[in-house]
Amino acid sequence: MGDLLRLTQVAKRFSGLEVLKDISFEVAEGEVLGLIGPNGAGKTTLFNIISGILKPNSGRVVFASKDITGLPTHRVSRLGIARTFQIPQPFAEMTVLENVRATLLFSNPRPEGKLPRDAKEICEMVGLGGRLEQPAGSLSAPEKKRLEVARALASSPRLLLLDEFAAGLTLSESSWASEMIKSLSKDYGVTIVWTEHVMKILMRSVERVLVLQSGEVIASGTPAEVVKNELVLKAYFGGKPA
Amino acid sequence: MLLAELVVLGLAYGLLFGVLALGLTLIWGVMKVVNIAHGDFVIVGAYSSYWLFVLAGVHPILSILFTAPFGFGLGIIVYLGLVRRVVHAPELMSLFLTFGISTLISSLLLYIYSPNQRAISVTFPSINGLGVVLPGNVAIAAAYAVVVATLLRIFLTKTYWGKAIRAVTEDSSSALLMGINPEAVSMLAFGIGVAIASSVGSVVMLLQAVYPTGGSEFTLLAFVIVVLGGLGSPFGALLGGIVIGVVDNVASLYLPAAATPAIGFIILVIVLIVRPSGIMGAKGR
Amino acid sequence: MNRNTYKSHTSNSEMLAFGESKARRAISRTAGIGIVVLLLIVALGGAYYYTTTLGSATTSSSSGQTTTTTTTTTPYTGPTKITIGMTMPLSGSLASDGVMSLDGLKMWAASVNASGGIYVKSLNHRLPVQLIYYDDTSTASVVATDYQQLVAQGVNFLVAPYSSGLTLAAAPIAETNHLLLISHGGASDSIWSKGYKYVVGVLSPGSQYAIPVLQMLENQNSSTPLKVAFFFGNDAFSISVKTGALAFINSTSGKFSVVYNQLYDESATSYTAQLSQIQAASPDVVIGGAHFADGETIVKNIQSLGLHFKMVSLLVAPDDPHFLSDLGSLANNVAAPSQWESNLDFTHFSPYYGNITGAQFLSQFQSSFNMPPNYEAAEAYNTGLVLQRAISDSGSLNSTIVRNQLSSENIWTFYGNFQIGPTGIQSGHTMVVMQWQNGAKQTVWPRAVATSPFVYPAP
Amino acid sequence: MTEPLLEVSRLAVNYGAVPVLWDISLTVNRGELVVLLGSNGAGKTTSLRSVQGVLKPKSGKVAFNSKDITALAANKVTAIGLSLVPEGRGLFATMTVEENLQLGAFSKRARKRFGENLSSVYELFPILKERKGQRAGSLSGGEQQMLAIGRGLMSDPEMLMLDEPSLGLAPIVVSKVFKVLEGLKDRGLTILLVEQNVEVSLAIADRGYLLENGKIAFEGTPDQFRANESLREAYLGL
Amino acid sequence: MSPLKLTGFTLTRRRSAEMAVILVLLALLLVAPTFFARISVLFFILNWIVLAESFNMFAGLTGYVNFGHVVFYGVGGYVSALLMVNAHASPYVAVIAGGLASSLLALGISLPTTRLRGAYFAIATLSINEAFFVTFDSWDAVGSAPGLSLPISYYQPVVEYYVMVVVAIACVLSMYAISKSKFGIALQAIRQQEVTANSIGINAAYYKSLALVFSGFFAGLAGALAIWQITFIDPPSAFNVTITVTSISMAMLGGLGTVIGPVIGGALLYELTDLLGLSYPFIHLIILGVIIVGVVLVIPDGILGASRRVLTKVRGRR
Repeated sequence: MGDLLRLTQVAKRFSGLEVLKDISFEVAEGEVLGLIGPNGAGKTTLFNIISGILKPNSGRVVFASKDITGLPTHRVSRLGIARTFQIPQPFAEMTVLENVRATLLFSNPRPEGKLPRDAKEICEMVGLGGRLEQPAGSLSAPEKKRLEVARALASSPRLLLLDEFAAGLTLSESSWASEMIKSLSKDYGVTIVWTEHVMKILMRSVERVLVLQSGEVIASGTPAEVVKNELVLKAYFGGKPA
Repeated sequence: MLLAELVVLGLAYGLLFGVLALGLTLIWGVMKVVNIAHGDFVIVGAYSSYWLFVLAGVHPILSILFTAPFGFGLGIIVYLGLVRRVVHAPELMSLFLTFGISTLISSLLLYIYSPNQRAISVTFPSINGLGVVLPGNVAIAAAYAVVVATLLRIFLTKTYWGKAIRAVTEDSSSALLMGINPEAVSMLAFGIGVAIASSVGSVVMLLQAVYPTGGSEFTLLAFVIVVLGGLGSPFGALLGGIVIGVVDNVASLYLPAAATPAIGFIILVIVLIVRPSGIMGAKGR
Repeated sequence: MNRNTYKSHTSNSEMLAFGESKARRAISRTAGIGIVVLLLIVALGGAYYYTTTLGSATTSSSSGQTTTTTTTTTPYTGPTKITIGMTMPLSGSLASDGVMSLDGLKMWAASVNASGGIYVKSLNHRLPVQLIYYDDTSTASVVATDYQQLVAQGVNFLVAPYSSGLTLAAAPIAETNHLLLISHGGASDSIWSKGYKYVVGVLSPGSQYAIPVLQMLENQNSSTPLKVAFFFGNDAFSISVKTGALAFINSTSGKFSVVYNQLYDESATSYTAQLSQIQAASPDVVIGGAHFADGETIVKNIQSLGLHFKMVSLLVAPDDPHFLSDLGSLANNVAAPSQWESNLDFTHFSPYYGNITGAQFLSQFQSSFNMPPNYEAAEAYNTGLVLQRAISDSGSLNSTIVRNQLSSENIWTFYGNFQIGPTGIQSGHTMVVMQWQNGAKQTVWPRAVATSPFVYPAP
Repeated sequence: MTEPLLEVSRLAVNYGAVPVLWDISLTVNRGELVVLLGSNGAGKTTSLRSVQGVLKPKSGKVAFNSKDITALAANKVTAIGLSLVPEGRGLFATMTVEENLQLGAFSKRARKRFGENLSSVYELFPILKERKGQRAGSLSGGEQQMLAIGRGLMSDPEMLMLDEPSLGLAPIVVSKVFKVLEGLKDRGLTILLVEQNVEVSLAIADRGYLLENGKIAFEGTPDQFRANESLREAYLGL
Repeated sequence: MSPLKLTGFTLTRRRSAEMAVILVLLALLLVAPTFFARISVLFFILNWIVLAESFNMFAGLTGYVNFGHVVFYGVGGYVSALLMVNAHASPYVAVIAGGLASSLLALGISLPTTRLRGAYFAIATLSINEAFFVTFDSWDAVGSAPGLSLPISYYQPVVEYYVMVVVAIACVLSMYAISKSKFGIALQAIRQQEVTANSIGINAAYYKSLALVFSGFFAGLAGALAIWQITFIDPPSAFNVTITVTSISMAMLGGLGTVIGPVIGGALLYELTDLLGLSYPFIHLIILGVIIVGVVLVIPDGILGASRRVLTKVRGRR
């Protein structure tokens, strides 16, 4: 399996402040990559750059051998990159079904895709079968998270970016989420990049973790390797007062 | 020489325009309400001054001592009775409400005072210097503007409540943590905004005739200036006023007189496109 | 799972299904209410229409003002009053002119009704007049609907709204319904160049306004060509005045030279910039203006800039009595072309119609409305007089007959001469020039009616 | 001296329909420095903001000085002596350092002791006195944090809550800030500190709470924390 | 299965009732000139409905407040008037040309402005309108301040009325079609969450422009038709901000973003102003001001929203 996503020396500054400094990494087709790091490490900015919401100041983003750097969001989406938002942002006045159908309507189905193309089926897949006609704005938080996934799946992604997926979920909700994510990658061949603060879930579900701190990749490896890394421990627990 | 004269004139008018816009920008900054009735409060002030002059012989400049506090009280009443209820509603709601208030004020004035234009005959000797002539009334208006801008600056930088207004404008959630009651600040800002509008009305009486429905012209002017300067920025409002004042006057040298008002709007559209948040506005959208 | 099923799914059925729950919400609940409301409106409108057309004789529920009750005599089945419909700009930018005009007409109606009405020969009856007026908010589309309302109410005659633009909006309705439309405040010449048959003016058209001023200047002995600055407002009326003035200047070879010629924005807060430019062109006289507020501002600006011209003549503003009260001594020596002045006396002309002189008009208006009239009020009053005369002379309430009658009228009233050209444009009435002198309004031209000599050049 | 100054019992908070805090109970005694630990998104900031009254809790109770302040507006909470130094500092960037400090003393109670407090803040942070006429936005990150703390102190609080004071600061600056906090504690100020930097904050804290996913997962002294795996699990999952 | 069937049944029954009412209403509109003399009232009700609906077509669907809506009305009016006055064009051609010109203008305006948000977008569009006003006011080729007036031969109130009926129906149907189509779904998505909309593959900039083009087209038609009816156009009547604000008021009164809302709001507010103006020529504006303030304070979600609220309350009680 080749690389589906490759970032080369991506850098981003906001009014002089360097949020990302020369980030480079690859994601292999079918992989589930965990992206962790303390607050302000630049994870959401990175997602925004991959999904086209922000343009990097320098560097390249290559997806499926196509340079997508600076491409507008809607085109990135149609190429097969879907994302969920940290704070769920559904179309609040539409029902659950309408949210998913709207996405299906504008998505670009891939011939080799294994994901269902039927709105109800997708909703059932994420466990929203009983909420089809409910306005999205009135869903509970975990349900909104599920809807985020449903909407992302409806756009038939090859790559799924999950932003803080488990935050705000109960433990049982979270374990559902990790099962779901595993199945997406195994059964449907979706490649996933996943940022998370609820480490218990992430670390037990991914094969590889990338640790970001202050806009730099400080470590990369299996979860077990990473938690022993000195730099990572320092990033998370800080040092003793000098 | 003519050019120099026009620039001076534009500066003087621009200062007054800027102060007019200050009231609007203050209100926007604190509560994110675009007050479409702003110009109508100018007319209320102008009529107050007119009647004070006609009935009691009070000089329009002196009548500011009445119109400003009167406007302040009126603003607080309007805020408490109406505007308060749309502060947290979508933008369109407050636009619509203040439009309703504007209709109400102008039509009440129309009903009470008849549609006739009113003017006062008070003139100050014009000022000559360096070959430039500045009409006395315009100079007085500019002096008024400088005084108000200075007073406002002192208020905003030296007093607790003035700083509170700036604090809420800059970061209302932080201001809350300082123990500042945003509701009280909104009321104060609305009161001051209307007080400024209404005292500008007194000065306008020195410069031109007014009529009950003439408020929308002032609102529009203040709008353009405020956006040009950047919504919520008092200094930007003054700068925007001066830009519009000077451009308006100087453009008449090179353009058919009737076409000069277009310049302000065209500049505004260009500024918005190049720099969406105005000259002095914060960066970003 | 079959891959092919995914591909063919997007399509219309999906879209319609998407819309369905929306549709249910949008249509079923709301359309019901919508339709009920719409029906209600149609019903209301219909009901209103019927009450106003059928019931207009019995009620004054509309704004229509019944000024007098009818004298009841033997069985008489004809109309009980002469209805005259109009809109006036009672709000909006033209409101002050509209109110002034309406007051003039109200005063005329009151005086007619006090004298028992107008005798209509074809009915062998004296009928009182009733004015039906609406506020057109200075808006042309309101004029269009309200004149249809007036037509539907079956009014006998129409009076035009104040201003040329609004008159132009009312004209096609009058024309297609064959109702006489008398214009008292629409001075633009273009009103009479459209081929309307039913539109008649009582006032001198715009093109005539500046001519007496120029004639008067021509008469002041000046060896060199007189340098004139034209500084008019940017509106239909002022532009037609300027066009007429330029045409006149071109016809008088070499007497005038136009050194400045610009229109100004009437909503501007000051004209100091342009006035400085005018000064730079060093004209002898400034001729211009448009309406009231801008006119006052110009005079104030001239004073505050310390400029001096041999004469300043403005439209409209100086003629308004407020001009003096607002400006005090600044008003002195400012001149204006005027349709009418209260100190003009035409009683020695014949046939003189209407038992009122200019001075009487002034005092009666003053006591009725507690303010002095301007010429707009006089024009409006005169509109009533002219209509009254044509009804009496033709003995008919038929607009076509009355219109034809107007063609042959050549009368004098307190407002001056009335005589129209074939298009309905006023050709008999002439403008005068007024000037403020020591706090008093004086007529200075033509010499025949002048109350005081022209002060020129201004000191 | 174990007189409770702040008592939070069974606090639950939603963002719209989203529950963020489930059931938080914690106590801060007078004179104590308590640290609230937890990974990002665990609900630390939300806890502070609900205690302060910026957010309205769904249920539960907050008592300060034995007075129920659950329904009190945030500005009034500040006025009675509980002050929050927000995450990201929340400075008024276009205003001067001194103006920021003045605004800190906005409440009537604080205004009375303005001069006194100002000189003690300047004494605590001499750099602020040097920069008093400068715009707050032009200060360095560390100076900004000191200004934020100084501004919090200007309200003459009995208790100060700080949200992530080490955020975005270089390690050397972090240790400076924490020295200041230690000093404040020594002067008798009660402090509730929210911090990601575990090591540094445990070093100065009397007690700590670990927040995980909207719930209190562990409570104890710094030593108890160090002896326990719960922290590592909460932060790194393994 | 049976409850599904049942709802299906009631739905169709209700729908057919609605269809019947709509047909009756249409029939009434079509025969109105034979019994209703104030046909221009109906004309202007429909004209305002088109203005309010076309405002709604962009602002109601995308959530962007276009404070320069009347510029489309004005330009549509001017283009058609110029064609009729100078080229003696057929009024039908002139009206369509007016609509097309305005949609072209809408395209031009949308490109730089749709990236502005909130009050900035509102004020930018307002300024564009003012710039047009002032330019037309001093531009001799378009008649400048005196304006243009159509030859009397163009004045055919009944014909104009029927064209207006057709345009109004087309406008409301277009709004219906748009809001039910992929296009409408895109716009709704943009209004509710523009970032999410982009991230599911919706080209927000394109759809916003397209919506403004449609909005401009119908407002242009309305302007052209109004000029045909009034026979006179000048800058203050063509680019009057009050027209924008009135359109907004109408759409808000009925219910922004809905298909029927602007129809109800337009008809109601116009007729209200008309009747008030006729009955109380000196205080109708005061009443109007009170009504506007009242609407904001009492039914901020418009008649449709308010009645929906009342209905659910009533149903909830049962």
